[in-house]
Amino acid sequence: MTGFMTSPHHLPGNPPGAPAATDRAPTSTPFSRALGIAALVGIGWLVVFGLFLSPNDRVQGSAVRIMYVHVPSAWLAYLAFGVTGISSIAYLWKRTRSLAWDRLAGASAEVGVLFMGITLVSGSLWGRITWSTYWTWDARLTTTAFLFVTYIGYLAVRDLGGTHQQRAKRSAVLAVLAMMEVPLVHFSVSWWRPLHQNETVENGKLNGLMLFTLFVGLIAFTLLYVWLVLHRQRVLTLVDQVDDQGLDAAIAERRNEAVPASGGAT
Amino acid sequence: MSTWRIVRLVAAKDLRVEWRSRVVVNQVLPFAALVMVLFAFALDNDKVLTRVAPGLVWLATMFSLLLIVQRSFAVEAADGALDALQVAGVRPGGIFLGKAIALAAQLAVLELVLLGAAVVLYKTEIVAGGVVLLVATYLTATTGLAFVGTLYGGLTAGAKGRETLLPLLMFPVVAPVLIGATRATEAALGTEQATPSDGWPWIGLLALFAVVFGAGGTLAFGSLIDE
Amino acid sequence: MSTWRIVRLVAAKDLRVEWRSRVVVNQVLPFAALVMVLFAFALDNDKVLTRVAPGLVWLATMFSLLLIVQRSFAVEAADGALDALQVAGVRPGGIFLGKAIALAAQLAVLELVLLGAAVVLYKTEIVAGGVVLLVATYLTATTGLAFVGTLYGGLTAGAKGRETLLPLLMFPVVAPVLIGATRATEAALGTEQATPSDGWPWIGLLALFAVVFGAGGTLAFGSLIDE
Amino acid sequence: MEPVVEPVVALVDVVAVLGSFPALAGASLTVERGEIVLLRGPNGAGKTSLLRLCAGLLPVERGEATVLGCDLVADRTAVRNRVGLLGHSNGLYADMTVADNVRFWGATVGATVEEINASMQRMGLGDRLADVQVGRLSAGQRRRTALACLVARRAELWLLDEPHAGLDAAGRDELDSTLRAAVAVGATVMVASHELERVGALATRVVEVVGGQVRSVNR
Amino acid sequence: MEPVVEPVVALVDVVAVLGSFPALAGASLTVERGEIVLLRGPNGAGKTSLLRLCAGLLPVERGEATVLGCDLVADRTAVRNRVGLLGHSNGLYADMTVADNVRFWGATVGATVEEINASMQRMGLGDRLADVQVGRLSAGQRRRTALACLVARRAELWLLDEPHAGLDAAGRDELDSTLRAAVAVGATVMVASHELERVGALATRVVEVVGGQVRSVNR
Ligand code: HEM
Ligand SMILES: Nc1ncnc2c1ncn2[C@@H]1O[C@H](COP(=O)(O)OP(=O)(O)OP(=O)(O)O)[C@@H](O)[C@H]1O
Ligand SMILES: Nc1ncnc2c1ncn2[C@@H]1O[C@H](COP(=O)(O)OP(=O)(O)OP(=O)(O)O)[C@@H](O)[C@H]1O
Ligand SMILES: [Mg+2]
Ligand SMILES: [Mg+2]
Repeated sequence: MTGFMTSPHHLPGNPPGAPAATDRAPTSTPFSRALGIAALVGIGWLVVFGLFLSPNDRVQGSAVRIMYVHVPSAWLAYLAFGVTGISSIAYLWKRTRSLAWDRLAGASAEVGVLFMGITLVSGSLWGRITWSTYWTWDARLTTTAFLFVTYIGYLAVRDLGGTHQQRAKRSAVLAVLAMMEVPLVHFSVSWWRPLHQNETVENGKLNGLMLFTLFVGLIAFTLLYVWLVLHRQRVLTLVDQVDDQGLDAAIAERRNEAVPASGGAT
Repeated sequence: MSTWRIVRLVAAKDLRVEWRSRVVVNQVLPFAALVMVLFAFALDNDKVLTRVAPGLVWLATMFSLLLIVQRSFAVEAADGALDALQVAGVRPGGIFLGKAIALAAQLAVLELVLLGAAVVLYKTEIVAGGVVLLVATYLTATTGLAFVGTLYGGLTAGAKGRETLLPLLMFPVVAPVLIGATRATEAALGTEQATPSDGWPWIGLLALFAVVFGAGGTLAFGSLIDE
Repeated sequence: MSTWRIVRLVAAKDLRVEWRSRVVVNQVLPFAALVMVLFAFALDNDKVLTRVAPGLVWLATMFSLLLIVQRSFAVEAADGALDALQVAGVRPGGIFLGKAIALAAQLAVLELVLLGAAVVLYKTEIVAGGVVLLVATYLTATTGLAFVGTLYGGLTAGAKGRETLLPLLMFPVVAPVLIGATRATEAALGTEQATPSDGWPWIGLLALFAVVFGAGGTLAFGSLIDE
Repeated sequence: MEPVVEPVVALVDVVAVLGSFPALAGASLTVERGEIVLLRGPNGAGKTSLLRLCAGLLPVERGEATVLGCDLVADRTAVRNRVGLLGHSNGLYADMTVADNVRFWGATVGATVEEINASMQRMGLGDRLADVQVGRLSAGQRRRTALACLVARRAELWLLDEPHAGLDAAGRDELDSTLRAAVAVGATVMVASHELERVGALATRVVEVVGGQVRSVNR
Repeated sequence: MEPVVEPVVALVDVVAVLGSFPALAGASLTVERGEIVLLRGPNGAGKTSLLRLCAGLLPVERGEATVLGCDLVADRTAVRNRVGLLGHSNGLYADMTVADNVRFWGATVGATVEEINASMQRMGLGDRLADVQVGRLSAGQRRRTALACLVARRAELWLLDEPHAGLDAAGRDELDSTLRAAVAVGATVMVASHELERVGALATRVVEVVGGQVRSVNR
C-alpha cells in the first residue's frame, strides 16, 4: 500500500502529533508530475485524433466523436468504483487494515463520480443529437443514473463524522455493496429492451481508426485517473493529519476548562 | 446466547412493539392504500392503469418500506435502546436478522393489501398460470427489501441528522428490486402479453440481491450501527 | 404581544430549525426528486409520462408534504415544546399561521424543484401563455396544502399514537387539491390540448379551499392542539 | 397574610385523568402569594400532573381549581402566559443552538435582549456553549438552557418539576438563589422534588402528594 | 488488593471525541474490583462520556483503555455483555409494557423468569404497573423500570449515570442497597452523580471529572 502511493514526505497513516504538514507540503512527486504531463499529452492526442483524424460515422456523422469521451469516461468510472471496492475489501481484511486503503477508496470514488458525471453529460448531449432527447428511461441510462447517485451517497456517508476508523469501516461496507451495481449497469443493455448502444466495441463493430481513437481516449483518461487519484489520496492524507492537529488544539482548550478560573458549565 | 435465540428475541420484540402501537397497521397501511388510490386519480385512464399497475404496486411498496424502516429505527433510537442493545452484547448480526424478519413480516402483509388494491382499483387480473411466479416474486423481493431497509436503516439510525440520508442511500439500491419485481409481476399477470417464462430470470436477480444484502448485513451490521 | 409578531416569531423559528438541521433540503428534496425519477422509470413510456406529468408532480408534492408536516410537528413534540408554547401563552392562531407560513415556504421551494424535474425528466414544456395560470395554481395550491398540513399536523401532534392518523386524515382532504392543481397545471401546460381558460375555474376551487382551511385553522387550532 | 388576599393557587377536590387513569383523585391545595411549596411524594403519586394542571395543560375533570384568579374549569388558557413551567422535559428545540432557544423563548414573552443575555450568563451558558446545538449538550447543560429560558420569562407562578435533576453543585446553588430572588419580587413557587434536604431547606412549606391527593406535612 | 490482581478499569491518557469535540481530553483512572467510585464534576465535564467509553460505546481516540481485561482500543465490543450501563436515557421501548421491557432485556442476557419477576418486584413494579405501557409511566416509574432491567443483567461492572434522578425516597434506598448487594457478590460500580451527600456516603472513593480529565479527591 505504501510506496509510491504515500505522499512525498512518507507520512505514516495518521500518527498522534504527525510531522507538521502545515509547511505547504506539495502533493506531487517527480513520478506524479511525469504522470500529469503524460496525461496532458494523451489528452492532446485524443483531441487530434478525436476531432480531426478520425472519420465521420455513416449514420451519426461527426456526432460519433462524442463517443471518444463518453465511452472511456464510463469505463474509467467503472474502474474507479472497482478500485474503491477492492481497496475497501483490503481495509476490511484485518491483516491489511490501514487507513491508507480507506483514503484510496475515497479518492477513487470521488474521481469515479466525476467520470460518471462526464458520461451522463456527454451521453445526454449525444442523445440530444441522435435520439433527439436529453434523457429517456432506457435501462442503461437509468441504471447509470442510479450508480451515480449511489456513489454520491457513498461520499455523503464518508463525512458523517465519527473517528477515522469508524468512517473507514462504515464506508468500506457500503463500497463493497455498491460495487456490485456496476455489472448491473454493464449488462443492463442485454437484460432490458435496449435503446442504448449495446456492446459495440467488444463486438468490434468499429472501423479501425475509430477503434484506435477510442483507445487513445482510454489511455489518456486512464493516465488522468491515476494522476487525479494520486493527488486526491494525498490531499485526504493531509486532511486527516490536519484533523489530528485540530484535535490537539481542541484538547488543549478542553484541558483549560479544568483551570478554576473558568468554572461553571463550560 | 445462540444467535438464533437473539434473532427470535429481536424479531418478537419488534412485532410486539407493532402489536402494542399498531403504527404500521394504522398509519402505513392506509398510507399505502391511499397512494394507490391517488395514483388511480392522478392517471385516471384504465388502459394506462392496468398497464402500469405492477410498477405502481411496487412503487407504493417502496414508499411504505421507507416509512416502516424509519419507524423501526426511530423506536430504537428514541430512548437509547440501540446503545443498550449493544451494551447488552447482543450480536449485531442477530439484531440485523431479527429486525429484518420483523420488517419482512410487516412488509408481506402490506404487499398483500396493495395487490388487493391493485386488483380492485386497476382491474388487474391474476391469471392461474402466473400464481407460482407471483408468489416467488413476492417472497424474493420482500426478503431483499427487508434486508436493504434494515441495513441502511441501521446505518442512518446512529447519530442525529443522519436519518436524512436514508432515502438517498436506499432508493438507488432498491431500484433494481423495483425493476425486477415489476417485470416479474408483469410476467406473472401477463401484462402486455408477457408470459411467466419471461419472469423467472428476474426472480434470479431478486434472489441474488436478497442473498447479497442478507449476507452483507449480517456480517457488517456491527460496524454500521456503532457511531 | 401582537398576533403578527408571534406569527413572524414562530415562522422564523421553524425556518431556523430547518436552517440548522437541513432536514428538508437533505432528506425531503432528494426523496421527492427520487419519487419523480422512480415514477418515470416505473411508467417508462414518454407519451404516458408527458400526459401524466402534472399529476405526478402534485403527487410527489403531496408525499413530501406528509414528510415535512410530520417533521414540523415531531420537532414540537420531541421535548415538550408544544406544551411550552401553550404555557408561554402563545396564541394558537399565531402558532398555526406561523407554522403554515414556514411550511408554505419550504413547500414552494420543493415544488419549484419538482417542476424543474418534470421539465427535465418528463419533457414538460412550459408555454408562455400558461405561465400566469401556472403561478396562480402554485400560489393557491401551496397555501391550501400548507394550511391543511398544519391543521392536521397539529391535530395529530398532541398525545402519542395520534400521529398514526396523519396520512389517513390528510390525504382524503388534500385529494381535491391534487385534482384541482393537476387539472389547472394541465391547462397551464396545455397537456392534451387543454387551454389556460380551462384552468381558471380550478384556481377558484383551490383559493376557496385555502381560505376555508386558513380561517378554520386560525380559529380552531387551539382546541385541536391541547389534548 | 390577611384572608382578603386571594390565594395564588386554590384547588378543591380536583380530579384529573390521564387516558383513563385518575392521576389526581380529589386533590385539595391552597398556596398563598410568596410561598415556596415543596411537593414531595412517591413516584407516580401525581406531582407532575398537579403542576401541569396548574399550568392549564391538564384539564380539570371534577372539583374546582383557581390559579392566579383564573378559574381553570371555565377556561384553562387564561392563566397560561402568567405561569412558568419547567417539566421533566426541557421544551427545547434540539436542532437550534442554545442562543437560538433562549432568544426564541424570551421573545415569546417580549423579553429584551439584555434580559435574555443576562439569564444565559446567569446559567453559565456564555461564550462557547451559546452556539452549540442543544442536541449536542450534556444533560445538565440542557437543563441549564431550559432554566435560562424560564428565567427570561419573569412568571408570577413558577411550577418546577425536579428542577435540580442533572444540575451540578454550582447550578443548584444558582437555581436556589434565582428562586429566592424571584420570590423576593413577588413570585410564588411550587417545586416537585425528591431531593428533600436541599429543597426542604429552600421551601417555606412542604406538602405530600400520595395517590393523587395532597397531604400537608408539619415539620 | 495485592498488585497481581489486575484492575477492573484502567484508563491512561484517554482522549475521546464527540463530533469534533474532545469530551475526554487525557483522562486517566484506575478502578479496582469491588470499589464504588463516585464521579462528580461540573456539567459537561465528561462524566457521561467516560461511562459510555467504559461500556465500549464511545471509541478511544488516543491513549490506552482496558476494562475487565478487554483492551478497548483493539476491540470495543468484547467488554460489552459484561458491563451494565444506565445512562441519562433509560433505553426502554415506550410502546411496550413494563413487563414486556423487563422480560426482553432480561432475556438478552438469559435471565430466568424468576430473576426477572424478582427484579421487577424489587423496584416496586408489581401488579398494576406491569401491564402499563412505559410511555405512560411517570418519570420515576420509568427510571425504576430501567433499573429493573439493569438488575436482571447481573453485570460485573455497573456504570450508572445519575441513577437517583427521578427516584423517590424509597427508590433511592432500594437502589443503594441493590448496589451494596451487587458489590458484595463481587461487582464493581462507577456512579456519576451530582447528589454528593447521598452517593458520597455510598462510595468507597470519589474522583472529580473536570475538562475531560479525572482528578482524585481526598476527603
Ligand atoms: C444520458 C445518456 C447516456 C448514458 C447515461 C450512457 C451511459 C453509458 C455507459 C454507462 C456506458 C458504458 C457501457 C459499458 O461498457 O458497460 C456507455 C457506453 C456506450 N454508450 Fe452511452 N450513454 C448515454 C447515451 C449514449 C448515446 C446517445 C449513445 C449513442 C447513440 C451512446 C453510445 C454508447 C456507446 C457506443 C457505448 C459503448 C458500448 C459498449 O461497447 O459497451 N450512449 N454509455
Ligand atoms: N394510561 C395510563 N394507564 C395507567 N396509569 C397511567 C396512565 N397514564 C398515567 N398513568 C399513571 O399516572 C401517574 C402519573 O403521575 P405523575 O406523572 O404525576 O407522577 P409523579 O408524582 O410526577 O411521579 P414522579 O415522581 O415519578 O415524577 C403514574 O402513576 C402513571 O402510572
Ligand atoms: N458537537 C459538539 N460541539 C461542542 N461541544 C460538544 C459537542 N458534542 C458534545 N459537546 C460537549 O461535550 C461535553 C459532553 O460531556 P458529558 O455529556 O460527558 O458531560 P457530563 O459530565 O455527563 O455532564 P452532565 O453532568 O451535564 O451530564 C459537553 O460539554 C458538551 O457541550
Ligand atoms: Mg413527575
Ligand atoms: Mg452526563
